[in-house]
Amino acid sequence: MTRVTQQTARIVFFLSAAVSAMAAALVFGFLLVFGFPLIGGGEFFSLLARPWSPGQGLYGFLPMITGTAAISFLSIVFALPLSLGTVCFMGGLGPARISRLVDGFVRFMTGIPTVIYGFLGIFLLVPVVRTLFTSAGSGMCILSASLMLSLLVSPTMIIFFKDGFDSVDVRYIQAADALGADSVQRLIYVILPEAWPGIVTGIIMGLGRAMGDTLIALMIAGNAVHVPGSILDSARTLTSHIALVSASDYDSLAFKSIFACGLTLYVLNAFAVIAVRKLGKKRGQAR
Amino acid sequence: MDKPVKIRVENLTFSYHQTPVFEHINLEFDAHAITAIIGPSGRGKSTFLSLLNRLWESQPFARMEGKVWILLDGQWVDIYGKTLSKPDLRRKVGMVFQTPNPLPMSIYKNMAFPLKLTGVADKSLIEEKITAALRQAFLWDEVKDRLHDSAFSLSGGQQQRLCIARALVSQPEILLLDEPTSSLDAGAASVIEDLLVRLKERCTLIVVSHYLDQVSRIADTALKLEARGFSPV
Amino acid sequence: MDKPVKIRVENLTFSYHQTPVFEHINLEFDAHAITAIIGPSGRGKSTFLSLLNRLWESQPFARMEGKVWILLDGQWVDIYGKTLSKPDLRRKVGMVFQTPNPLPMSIYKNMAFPLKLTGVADKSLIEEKITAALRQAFLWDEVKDRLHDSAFSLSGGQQQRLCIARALVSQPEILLLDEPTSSLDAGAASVIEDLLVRLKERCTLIVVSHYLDQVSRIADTALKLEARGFSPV
Amino acid sequence: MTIRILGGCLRVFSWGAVLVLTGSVLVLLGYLLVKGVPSLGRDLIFGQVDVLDAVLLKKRVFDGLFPAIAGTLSVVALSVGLAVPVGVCAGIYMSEFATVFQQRVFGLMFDILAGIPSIVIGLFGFSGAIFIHKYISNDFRPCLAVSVAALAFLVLPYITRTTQAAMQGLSIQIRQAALALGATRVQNIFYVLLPRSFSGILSGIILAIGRCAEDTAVIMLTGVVATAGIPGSLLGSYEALPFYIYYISSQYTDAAELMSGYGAAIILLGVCAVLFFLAFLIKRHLAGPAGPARGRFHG
Amino acid sequence: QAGAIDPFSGLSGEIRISGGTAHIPVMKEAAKQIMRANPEISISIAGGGSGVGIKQVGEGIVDIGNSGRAATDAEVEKYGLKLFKWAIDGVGAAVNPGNPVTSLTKAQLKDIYSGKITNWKDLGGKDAPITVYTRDESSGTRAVFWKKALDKGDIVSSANFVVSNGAMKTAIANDPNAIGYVSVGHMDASVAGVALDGVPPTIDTVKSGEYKVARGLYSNTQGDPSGLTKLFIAYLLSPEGQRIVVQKGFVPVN
Ligand SMILES: Nc1ncnc2c1ncn2[C@@H]1O[C@H](COP(=O)(O)OP(=O)(O)OP(=O)(O)O)[C@@H](O)[C@H]1O
Ligand SMILES: Nc1ncnc2c1ncn2[C@@H]1O[C@H](COP(=O)(O)OP(=O)(O)OP(=O)(O)O)[C@@H](O)[C@H]1O
Ligand SMILES: [Mg+2]
Ligand SMILES: [Mg+2]
Ligand SMILES: O=P([O-])([O-])[O-]
Repeated sequence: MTRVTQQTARIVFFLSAAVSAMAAALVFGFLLVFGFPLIGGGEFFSLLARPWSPGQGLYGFLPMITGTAAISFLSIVFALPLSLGTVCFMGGLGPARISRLVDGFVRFMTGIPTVIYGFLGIFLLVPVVRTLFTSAGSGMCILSASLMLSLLVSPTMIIFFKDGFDSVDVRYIQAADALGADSVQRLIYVILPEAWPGIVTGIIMGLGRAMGDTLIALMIAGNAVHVPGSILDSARTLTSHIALVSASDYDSLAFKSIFACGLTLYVLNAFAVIAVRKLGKKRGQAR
Repeated sequence: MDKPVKIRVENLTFSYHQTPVFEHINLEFDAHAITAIIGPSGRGKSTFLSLLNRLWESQPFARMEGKVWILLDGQWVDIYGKTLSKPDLRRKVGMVFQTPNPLPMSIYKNMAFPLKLTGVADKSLIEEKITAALRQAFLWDEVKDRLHDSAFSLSGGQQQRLCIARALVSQPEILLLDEPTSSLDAGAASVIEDLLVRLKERCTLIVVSHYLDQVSRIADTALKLEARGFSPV
Repeated sequence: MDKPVKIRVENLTFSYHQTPVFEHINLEFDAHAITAIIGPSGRGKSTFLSLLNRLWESQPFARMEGKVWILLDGQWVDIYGKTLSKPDLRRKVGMVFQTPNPLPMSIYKNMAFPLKLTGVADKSLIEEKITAALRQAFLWDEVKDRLHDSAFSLSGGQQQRLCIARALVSQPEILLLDEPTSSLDAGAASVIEDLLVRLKERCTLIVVSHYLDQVSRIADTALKLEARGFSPV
Repeated sequence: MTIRILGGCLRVFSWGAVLVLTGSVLVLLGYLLVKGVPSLGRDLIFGQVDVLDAVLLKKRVFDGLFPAIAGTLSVVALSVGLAVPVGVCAGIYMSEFATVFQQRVFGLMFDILAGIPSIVIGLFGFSGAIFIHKYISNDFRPCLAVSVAALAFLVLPYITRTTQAAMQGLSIQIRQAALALGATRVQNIFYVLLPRSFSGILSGIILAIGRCAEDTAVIMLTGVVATAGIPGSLLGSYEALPFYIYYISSQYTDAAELMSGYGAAIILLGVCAVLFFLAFLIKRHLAGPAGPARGRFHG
Repeated sequence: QAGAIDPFSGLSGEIRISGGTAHIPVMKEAAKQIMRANPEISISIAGGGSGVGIKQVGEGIVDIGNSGRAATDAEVEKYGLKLFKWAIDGVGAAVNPGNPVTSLTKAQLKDIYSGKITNWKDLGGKDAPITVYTRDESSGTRAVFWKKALDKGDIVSSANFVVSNGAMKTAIANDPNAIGYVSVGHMDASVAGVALDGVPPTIDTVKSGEYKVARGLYSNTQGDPSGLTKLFIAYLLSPEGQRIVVQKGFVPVN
């Protein structure tokens, strides 16, 4: 291979990386420019804390922020134990043969479309929730949405956890085995500490997936525009809000507000990413 | 001298993917003795050791038949039977690998690891045991000032001595060593040899080695691995 | 006999993270000779070899100063200069590692790999060269029926011979061997020793070894690594 | 001993987690199949049109899912085809060439991009289309091309990150082996590092394919419609299965339409399953004899 | 039959339609008739609501933007819209068929929507909380209902949102405690129309003018329509098109 092809390859790699990285900035730029009329007036932060009532010219999205927070947090609360348990099962606590089956099943789950969860949510879960909890009204509520969401985010988390587990060098596992570690000890002392970056990545990805999902909340959370008071209340997420309002007049303030919503999601996400990266790094150094 | 037997291998057959490595082996190993295993590369020396602590079981496509008995507390135990768990077995049958395999932690933590597994919590006890084992493996002087460095910053030979020291910490009754001096210089090798000889008091040792001179220096018995079986030397 | 010099090391200083390993070394290595490097574990033998093919550069926090010259086609080339690319250098300066490192592919592909790198496409030529190299490393008989098995299914010693054979394929002018017989039995080791001696015709060899008897058998010169420098033996 | 008790709890807990997770998904899918299988049939996909005529695009299918299936397949193929080369190259750069500083900055950008909700990417695609429509070409509208581009943005960071992680996970021995034989950095990448990390990269691509096939939020803002026929050009509207399911779930007018929704859900699931198994087979085939040892946690 | 679709024959091209969701059944049927006879023509239909239809046609993103309310003067002026009304429709409050409450006064309806009445037992029904459903601001159906049935009164913020007439109907059909409002043309046995001050929302009461919450269904174009778009609108207004209107449950204009 000549020096030229070397250089060319290198440049191609660099450009790809640069372009991909710029994509994040590009999205940010678009949101900023399109949402400028609302944000520019320094109103952005007051929007966060205000209700939504276009009739009175109020375009705050406090309801959507609380809705998003409630639904995504609750779904991680459901999904994290499920995912950790499952990955520990595959990491040596369960029989090898069943683990392999579970692994295949989980990978298959990543392929189950979110819209199918929404669809089944409407026809299977919502009626159940409605009958179990009379105060859930229609059954379209935070609880229904987070339950469905937890199934959506679990496989994502499990796969990243599992990648972390798999990246542990076989020789470490052999060393621990030869020293008489049982499967639990091997897991706790060798695999989990080594797999920590994978676990952090998994949680980022899971949370991102939960906050970023539109369809499940749109289809089964009810979309009411108010600050929810309980997990049995109907609620609207920022994402559903964008989906619902992207349909209004371009030049209306309501339409511009969805860019502010998008921006909020963007910033929330960026904060989460930075925070969790910091956390992972600290842990890495402590070892 | 008529030493009591410690390990008895009965009619053992082993294969990787259909290819047989051992066929119908019957062997006995004396207690408190060093048995050397020699033989050309690729005949199954490392594999044989892994049969004694069941470590081969993590290999796919490996198959074993036959029995291995070990005398523990005056009782003959079938190590492939139900009475003894694999972790317990491996604590009693220590192993040092052909290539050193420190865990991804500090030198200190590597040494404390076997103790942690058995739930020892007393800090001073841990330090005492670690120091003793490192001294025995002639590594103490080289690492005493950098116990909290990563074990990977050690050289190949230092890593191997670390692994020997680590195996000694849990005071195994049997110690399997796979070419324990292959990455050591002559000086370091001879102190390790001394160490092995001294360990006979406490352990039964099985050592894989290429060096006939080494074998003649330390081993009480030597077994040569021929195609699919052993012959005494 | 007054052999011409092949490698000249000038005022070389090397350190990992601030800790010096070598300081101001000056050395010469004879062409078509075997120079043995001996010394206690952890002194920097492996590190020294990596200075001759620039492989240390993939380590983080390593620093080098000084010059290394190699005589190629009658010309003294500064291997850290601009004239020679790293891949070219490494093709001329082959290396066999302390622990065998076959690539994750079949035995055949491992052997064909160096040829693939230089763009050799002629199938029969490839096979010829591979067979020759495997024969030279005394591995041919053991692997000829399983050339398309994964290289990882070989035993430790077989893997090491594979790595020697692989280094020979691209016909290097210099061959660096880091304890090349440490995982071989005495028989296999002595054939490798013979091989090394025969290779002198074509190559300049630098061999790290622990075994003084081996060194005395094969080496033309021996250098002992003391704290931060070499002394002749 | 506390570790024993902890171990027991952990074991029970892990069994429980597996049972709850797989159990609930199996119940859901079972319900879908029981309700939906009766609707499956030739008519569900092709309506009254002859299969061959439909597939050869001789006749249009109105009462079937054929246009939506074709739309979904095109959108997946195009967007993954766009994202994979760029993503893998970017991942290679990150793992093999990037300085520590670049790794930190680019890495942060990728994580951010990966976390951006798909609806926001959809909004971005939508506003981009509006922008082009207003300032560049009046004929440009949200369409297949916009969806494809937006979806590629969506999955790019997944591919980049998994490529990077897979390559960085390789040991120093593997990295140095080919270098010592005289490989250039680029040769080392293509001959050793990439093949060695292939299964890791492929798992990223599986994730990407899954996301493209199932994503509804992006496409609902960038050009998908309820009725459009087979996608004829990159600049036209198109139908897609996930959007159809969403649409039917909330606006079915009679039992027959609802049944077609169940049918579409089963087909989408089937499409995803086929994609999944295809990728799985490729992965297993390529992992070959030197592939990762199985059952390493079960010694 | 001297086909109203004859003018399309031999033509090719694309018509993009979006907007009002009340219109969709008619749009789909018309498109199907046209495309079946003329494979070279493709017609895409999207929803979104009336607001979206007006906006998108105004911006030139679609060729026809449907609305379930007349475009405002401001909208007409801003985009140069042309309005074509091809059916008359009503908007009726609706509940689940299992609900005994089938008639409400306007005051009761306003109280329900403003959140003053929250339990069906206050209206003579069973003891269960009322789930209020509404549409987003873009909906023409909502605009008409809000103006003519609620007299522009408040809509409680805890109301569930749905995105189309079809979705509203489905939601009500599935929720025993629901109340919502839906295009009269869409009403069928799956929901029960609620009589408002004694007048049930049916196609006949709308036609007779007795039921007051009525509106036209419009297709809007930017400027005078031309080409395929013109033919499509002509088709809707033709006898054949009007037959589809009747078939789908609306009042024809001709
Ligand atoms: N996992 C495996 N799968 C298939 N074959 C294997 C596996 N491990 C080892 N072998 C084969 O089994 C035989 C014995 O291997 P083993 O590692 O026990 O040899 P050894 O005697 O220790 O050799 P050396 O002295 O070179 O280390 C060899 O031929 C080797 O190729
Ligand atoms: N990457 C690294 N970072 C820091 N220190 C290192 C690194 N690699 C090696 N060292 C240290 O440098 C010294 C020389 O190591 P080297 O591997 O060259 O020793 P060696 O002479 O080959 O020993 P052995 O015979 O045991 O293989 C050792 O003290 C080792 O701990
Ligand atoms: Mg071996
Ligand atoms: Mg070394
Ligand atoms: O018909 P609408 O969707 O505008 O209510």
